[in-house]
Amino acid sequence: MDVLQKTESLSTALDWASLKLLLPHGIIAAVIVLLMLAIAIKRNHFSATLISTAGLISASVVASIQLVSQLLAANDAADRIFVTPLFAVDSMSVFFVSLLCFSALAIAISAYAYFSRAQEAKEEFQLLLLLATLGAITLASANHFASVIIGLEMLSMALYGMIAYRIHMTNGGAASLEGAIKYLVLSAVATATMLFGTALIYAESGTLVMNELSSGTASPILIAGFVMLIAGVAFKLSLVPFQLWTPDVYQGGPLPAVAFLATLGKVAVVAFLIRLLLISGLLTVYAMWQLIALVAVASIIIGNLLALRQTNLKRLLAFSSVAHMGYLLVAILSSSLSTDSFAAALLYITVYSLLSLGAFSCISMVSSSEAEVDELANFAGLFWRDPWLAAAMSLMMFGLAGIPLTAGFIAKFKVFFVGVSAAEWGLLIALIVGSVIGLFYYLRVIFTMLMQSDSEELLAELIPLRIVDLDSTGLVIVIAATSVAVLLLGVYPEPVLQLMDRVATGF
Amino acid sequence: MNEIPLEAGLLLATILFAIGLLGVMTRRNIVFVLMSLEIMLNSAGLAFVLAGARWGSADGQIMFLMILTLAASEVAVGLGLIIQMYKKFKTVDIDVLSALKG
Amino acid sequence: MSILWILLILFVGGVVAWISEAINKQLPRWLALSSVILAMLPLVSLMDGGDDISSAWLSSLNTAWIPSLGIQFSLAVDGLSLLLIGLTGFLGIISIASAWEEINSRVGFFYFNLLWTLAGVVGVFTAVDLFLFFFFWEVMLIPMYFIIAIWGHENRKYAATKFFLFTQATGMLLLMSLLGLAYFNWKATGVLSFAYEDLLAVDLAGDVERWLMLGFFVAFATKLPSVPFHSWLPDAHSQAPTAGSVLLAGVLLKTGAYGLIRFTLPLFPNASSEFTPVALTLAVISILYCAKLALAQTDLKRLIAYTSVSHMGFVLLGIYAWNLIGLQGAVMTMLAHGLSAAALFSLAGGLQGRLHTRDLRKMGGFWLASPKMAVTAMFFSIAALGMPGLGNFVGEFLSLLGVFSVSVSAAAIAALGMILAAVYSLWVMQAVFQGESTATSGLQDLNRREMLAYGAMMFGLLVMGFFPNLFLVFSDSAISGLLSLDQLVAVAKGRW
Amino acid sequence: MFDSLGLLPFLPFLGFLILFLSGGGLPRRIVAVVGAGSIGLAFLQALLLALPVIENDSLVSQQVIYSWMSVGEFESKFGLYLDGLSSVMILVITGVGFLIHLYSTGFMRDDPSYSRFFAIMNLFVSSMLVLVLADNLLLLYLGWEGVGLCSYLLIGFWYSNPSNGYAARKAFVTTRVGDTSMAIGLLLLFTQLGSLNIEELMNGAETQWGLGSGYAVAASLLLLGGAVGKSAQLPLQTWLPDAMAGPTPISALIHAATMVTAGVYLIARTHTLFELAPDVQLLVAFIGLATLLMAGFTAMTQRDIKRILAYSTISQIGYMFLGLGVGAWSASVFHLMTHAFFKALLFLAAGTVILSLHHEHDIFKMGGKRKQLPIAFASFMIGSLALAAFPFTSGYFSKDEILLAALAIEGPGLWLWIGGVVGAFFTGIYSFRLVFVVFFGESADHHDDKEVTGFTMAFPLMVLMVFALLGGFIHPPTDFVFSVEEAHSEHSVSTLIHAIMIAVPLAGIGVSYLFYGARLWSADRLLEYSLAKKLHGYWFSGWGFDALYRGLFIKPLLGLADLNRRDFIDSIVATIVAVSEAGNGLLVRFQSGSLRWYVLSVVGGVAILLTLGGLL
Repeated sequence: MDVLQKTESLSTALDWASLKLLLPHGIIAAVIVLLMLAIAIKRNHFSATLISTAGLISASVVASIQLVSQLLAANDAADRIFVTPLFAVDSMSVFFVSLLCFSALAIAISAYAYFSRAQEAKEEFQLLLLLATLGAITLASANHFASVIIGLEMLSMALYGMIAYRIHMTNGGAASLEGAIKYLVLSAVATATMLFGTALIYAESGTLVMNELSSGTASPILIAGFVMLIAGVAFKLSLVPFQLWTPDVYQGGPLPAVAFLATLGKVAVVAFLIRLLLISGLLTVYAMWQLIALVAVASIIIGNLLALRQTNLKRLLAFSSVAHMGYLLVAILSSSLSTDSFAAALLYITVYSLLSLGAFSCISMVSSSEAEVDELANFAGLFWRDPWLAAAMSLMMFGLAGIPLTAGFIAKFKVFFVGVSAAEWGLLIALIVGSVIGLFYYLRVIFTMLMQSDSEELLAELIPLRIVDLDSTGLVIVIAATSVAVLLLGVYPEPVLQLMDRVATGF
Repeated sequence: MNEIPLEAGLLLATILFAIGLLGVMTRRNIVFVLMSLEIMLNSAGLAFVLAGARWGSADGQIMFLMILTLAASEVAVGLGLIIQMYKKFKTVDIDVLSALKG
Repeated sequence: MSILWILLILFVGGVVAWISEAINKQLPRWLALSSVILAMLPLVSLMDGGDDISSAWLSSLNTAWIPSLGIQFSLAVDGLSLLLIGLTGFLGIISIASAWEEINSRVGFFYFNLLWTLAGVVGVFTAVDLFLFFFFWEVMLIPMYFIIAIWGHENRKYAATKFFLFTQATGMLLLMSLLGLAYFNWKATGVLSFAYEDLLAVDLAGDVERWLMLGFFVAFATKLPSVPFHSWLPDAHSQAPTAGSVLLAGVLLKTGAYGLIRFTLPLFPNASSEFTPVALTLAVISILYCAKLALAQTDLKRLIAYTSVSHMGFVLLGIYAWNLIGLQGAVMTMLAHGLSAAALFSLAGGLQGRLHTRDLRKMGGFWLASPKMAVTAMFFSIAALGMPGLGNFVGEFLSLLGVFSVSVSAAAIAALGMILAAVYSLWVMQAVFQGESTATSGLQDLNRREMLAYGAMMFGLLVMGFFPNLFLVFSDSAISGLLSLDQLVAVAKGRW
Repeated sequence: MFDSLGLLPFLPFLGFLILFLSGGGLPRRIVAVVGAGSIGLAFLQALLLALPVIENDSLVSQQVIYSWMSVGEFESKFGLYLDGLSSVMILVITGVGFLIHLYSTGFMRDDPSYSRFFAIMNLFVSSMLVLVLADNLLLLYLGWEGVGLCSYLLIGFWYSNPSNGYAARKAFVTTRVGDTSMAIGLLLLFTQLGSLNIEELMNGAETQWGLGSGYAVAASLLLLGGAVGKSAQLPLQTWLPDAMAGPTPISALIHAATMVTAGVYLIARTHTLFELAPDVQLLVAFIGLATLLMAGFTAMTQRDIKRILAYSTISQIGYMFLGLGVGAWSASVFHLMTHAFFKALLFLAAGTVILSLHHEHDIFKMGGKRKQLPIAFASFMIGSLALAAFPFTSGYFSKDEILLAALAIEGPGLWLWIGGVVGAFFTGIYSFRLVFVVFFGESADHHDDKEVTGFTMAFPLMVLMVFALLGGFIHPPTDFVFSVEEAHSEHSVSTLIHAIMIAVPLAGIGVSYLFYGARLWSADRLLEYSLAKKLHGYWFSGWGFDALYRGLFIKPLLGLADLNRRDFIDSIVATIVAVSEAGNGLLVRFQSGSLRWYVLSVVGGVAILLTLGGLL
């Protein structure tokens, strides 16, 4: 109970009212148990999915309601409730929880279509997904390093399983295994590094509670601790120089797992990072700022360059995620207008996960657990065979490239905006250079889909299109919903911008 | 009290961490890699215990317990994967896992 | 309101044209044609004074769009925009005409892209919120990218990507600059706004102004294009389908010039004024260097593309003359070049459609087989080389006249471009139409539809050449208004 | 209605429009009626307009049709202006023009592009009228370029032969060089004087610029550039001989009678400006002198009947320039007029010869044709006499005036005069060389070619013969325009001078007779001397200007074009792409797939960050 004693100044009472704030976590935890039982009783892919989606829907709805009430309650002053020292419930955590739940919901739905043709044990995927989601939302609302570790590891552990999920497939099983082992080993190294860093921080500052952290007196050990902690985070966000694992894991893992990794895996860590940086005031230490800026610039340039000639779509998206995390860091780094840059970062990560979800869903549309279609060449002429799918995919690519009419533009615009406001010209130049290189490969994807399919060699590589049947209805809905959201945000972003502003000021 | 200085303890932890790292980097047998990971995690645990001792708080020990659990589950999943790997590749040499690249 | 109608008709028309393909393959082109014509009708109401009496604009529209970023959906038309929208509409019709037979696959989608490009361009010409301007600026690229990438020629991937990358890369600089501008306005006034008229009032420190101006300039100079940002254009033009080339050369290039006139000069008067020698030098280099390059080309469309760059140099020249004559010359050159270049590209496209090559070395002696085409080509070549009596001359002469009082050497050297223009224009005529007729003598002459289109363009150039006042009167008030802005007057006083 | 100046250029333009829009669909007879008729009507109207001016040369009529372009303080009106000078010009243009059109109806009768021919001819006349009637320089420039365009189109009229196309382009581009200079002159004039109206300009120049002012020098030099180009004077003379590729009536109308004299007109029109810059004016004289001598030498060596005439045209315009240079404005215009008569006559006659001899151009393949081609022979005799300034023919009076005016100039006047007289000697030689070779001696071939003739072709020749003979008695009503006391009326000129000036051309004719008529002397024997041969070759090639320009401009330009065909700026872009791809290639190598390497990189990354964290 030492922990509690040290943080007595905070509202520590574990009463029902504050526990209610963790309702989304509770719902998902309960559903996990329920699902486990259900699977034990009778295996049924549909009902397993139904249970997990139902859980995720209710968690999302609850989180959204919480978000709305939080925003309505929080006018200007930060309104933060600590549920035990482990969790902080504030506008940001609620926002992230709802974002994570919605994303998980989308992935759960698309996973159903993906696994619908698999022969054996496909129900556990939903279980792992729920576990990982629980880890993610725990991480997003963590206020104590203990909960950070719990959240992070719950997320990672479940992801190992999800990535390795295709292990029994004759076609791609080895890749799945390779990806999982690589991720496991590297992730463990990163976790160890992070833990060691945390220990150093603890040794210097004497606290494990984030909102008590301060980097005011920067001793070498403290800085070393923070550097190691940030390195661990950078690994999870696959920032340069820790990006090497990303493409391999993306390529090896089954699509829903990769989509999860690319969205929730990033969003939750970003939530932690933002909380860490904003609370600890780490960015005011110029050395740290420079370090992170360096990482950001390197990620933008190197990530984009790596994707330049990539012909595997999943690897391409992996490299592009490296760059996008770099863009995100630009927003975080431009914190001279802190709420604004915070809002920009929130918007960016939201839009990024939206676009990633859309892109992976589009690939899922032509893939299944039996056969993944992820080579760019397979998409040749898609425009003429399945215009809607190709249009959705193009939309996502344009969005990732930051072209107007899509949400990607608004997000990038906002990043530019805070960058200009903070006069971070160097970062902006990197952002421009990176965007231009990025555009090149996104356009390549679009162009490939535009290719006229009348040449013989192309026809040979063509993939059979998935017929929109009962199994894939959910996936179609996900694609449609993300597309509409991307367009809507691109044309009329005002409500979302305001939401982000409110979340940011409420923090 | 005749305390061991914190710095010395941290140095030990760091050395352990480095040994673990070296193991992960150099061992080709994946079982040894997992063992090296254990060493790394434990070195972090040691550091936590030391730090907790500095502040006279139990937090460090709690964290150590958590790390133990974490390491255990990590190894559990890891071993599961190793079995699958052996089934597929008939080897536990980590270098066979380099099909995905570029 | 009428501006909104133009945009809406084009946007909706595009969608309708696309959908209509399912009903009938012929339908999209008719629908596209009628929407462009319909979209131009509101212009007529603007010609006599407009519907907005309260301001300097002929017509304007202003509603909140993204208030949290201070962004408004605000459109306005003055004489300059009016002329350029008119040009857009006219060339829109021409491009539909030139696509009539050339585009046979995915017809609906083609006309969708075409109309959306037009809509984007109209948006660019009318937006008076800088964010909105940037929005349209980018939006017009996407359909154009599709036009080149889908219906282009053999090397279309390279060309389309290059086109998109160039404009995007420099577009980012523009974005950065306009954000900087908004930021400094925000810092000074506490109001976040992207409105043109608010930003006009921003007082910038010298260095800041210089850098921001550069961002604007580079973006617009790329679109114009001017050396050294021109190299996307020959590829884009030569690979685009005819309608694409027509729109690119006729309309899209003009957005760059429009941007310079509407934004770069008034927003950054001091920096632009300092920049004048550089801009004039670039203009002169564009004129001569690209004329020289044109001489070396064997690809007909590439050649015309280089001549386009050369002619747009006169626009840049006129703009940086900083006086009414020069700017009016620039406007006139924009209009006239719009028609003449569009016609030349159209002809090149027509030749390619008939011969399946753009290689000059495989052409020759087509006069005998297709005299109408030859005479048409002769007309537009002559227009391009600056024959008095045709629009291009008026523009180029006024540009030179305007710039002469600023820089005698720039005007004098640029005038040498007129000699080179004669050299390449006539050389092309010789290579294609004169000389002994080659094996491909069965060249089909222009048909009635083509004659109508070319006839309209010839008529337009003649009217511009002989009655330039009909056009100049529209832009006169806009440009005089621009030049009488306080800050520009101050700068002008400083110059002389 | 017929007193409207605007109608004058409009009539031929209407003809052009009808012919152009009909697209060659009209029957030949109607084409001929429209083509020649419109010019005929224009001539009648020109007479109507010019007669009052001839009676009273101070009469000036003006008409502004509309404001062409106005931007701020710049305004150029579509305004026409008729005074003594332009009266002469319009009469020559429409008169000679009508005759040539009439001739062409016969000459071109077998050509498939009959309608196109007349369309462009009409357009030419229209442009030329605009040129001479324009009240401002910009409008003049419109006409100026218009005639250049028509000249281009007509030189390359037979487009299927690439060399014709080449000649046409050469003509256009070369004159364009001059035109550009002139355009810059316009810019200068407007910028300095605030107007392009010729009257205002001249007044402004007189009041604002002093004698010898730098602006006046620059402006007049720039205008001179235009004039030199259009009138084929040194150094831009090379295009005219090649321009003979066009149909012969074109050569007569455009490249002899009217367009090429536009430069003379321009200088005469802006003579105030040149008077303010005496150095430039003197330069005009020397250009004229050099050109007339150069062309005279060359004309003596040519074999092509049209090229001989072309060089003689260059030479005669040289005289006009000489006259302009010495301030004999009226004399120059007078010579312009007489030259129009006799040179048009010569060309048309040459056309008859060529047509009759099945497109034979080489004079040495003709011979003894005076019986076969009587009308051509008569025309050539009279034309050549006038050309050689045989006493009391038209050429005699005009050339006389110019030379006397030159003599009256202090300083270099004597030299100019001597040069002019030498030139006249050569004129005598080359003009009669042509006559003797073609019409006398033995027939080189034994064909019995009939003269192609007919009313339409013979009538213009007759009329022109009359004018070539008697045109010298017409006094152009230009005294008021130039407001000068005519210099030649002074009595100080001695009879010796007169005698020389009469004798020299006769001597030239005599020499020519000895060589080619009586064949007492032989040019071939002269050519056995190496020096003479070299000179001959040199002269024959027009003093090597073509080769010079080829080496000086065309080759470097082509070389330059070749040098950077692919645009090195584009290769910068390509370099950026290549660098990015190389970067990609390098970076991708790190993605080796080896887990141990990945761990190493994580460790390395942490180490780098720690080090950097420590350093920063």
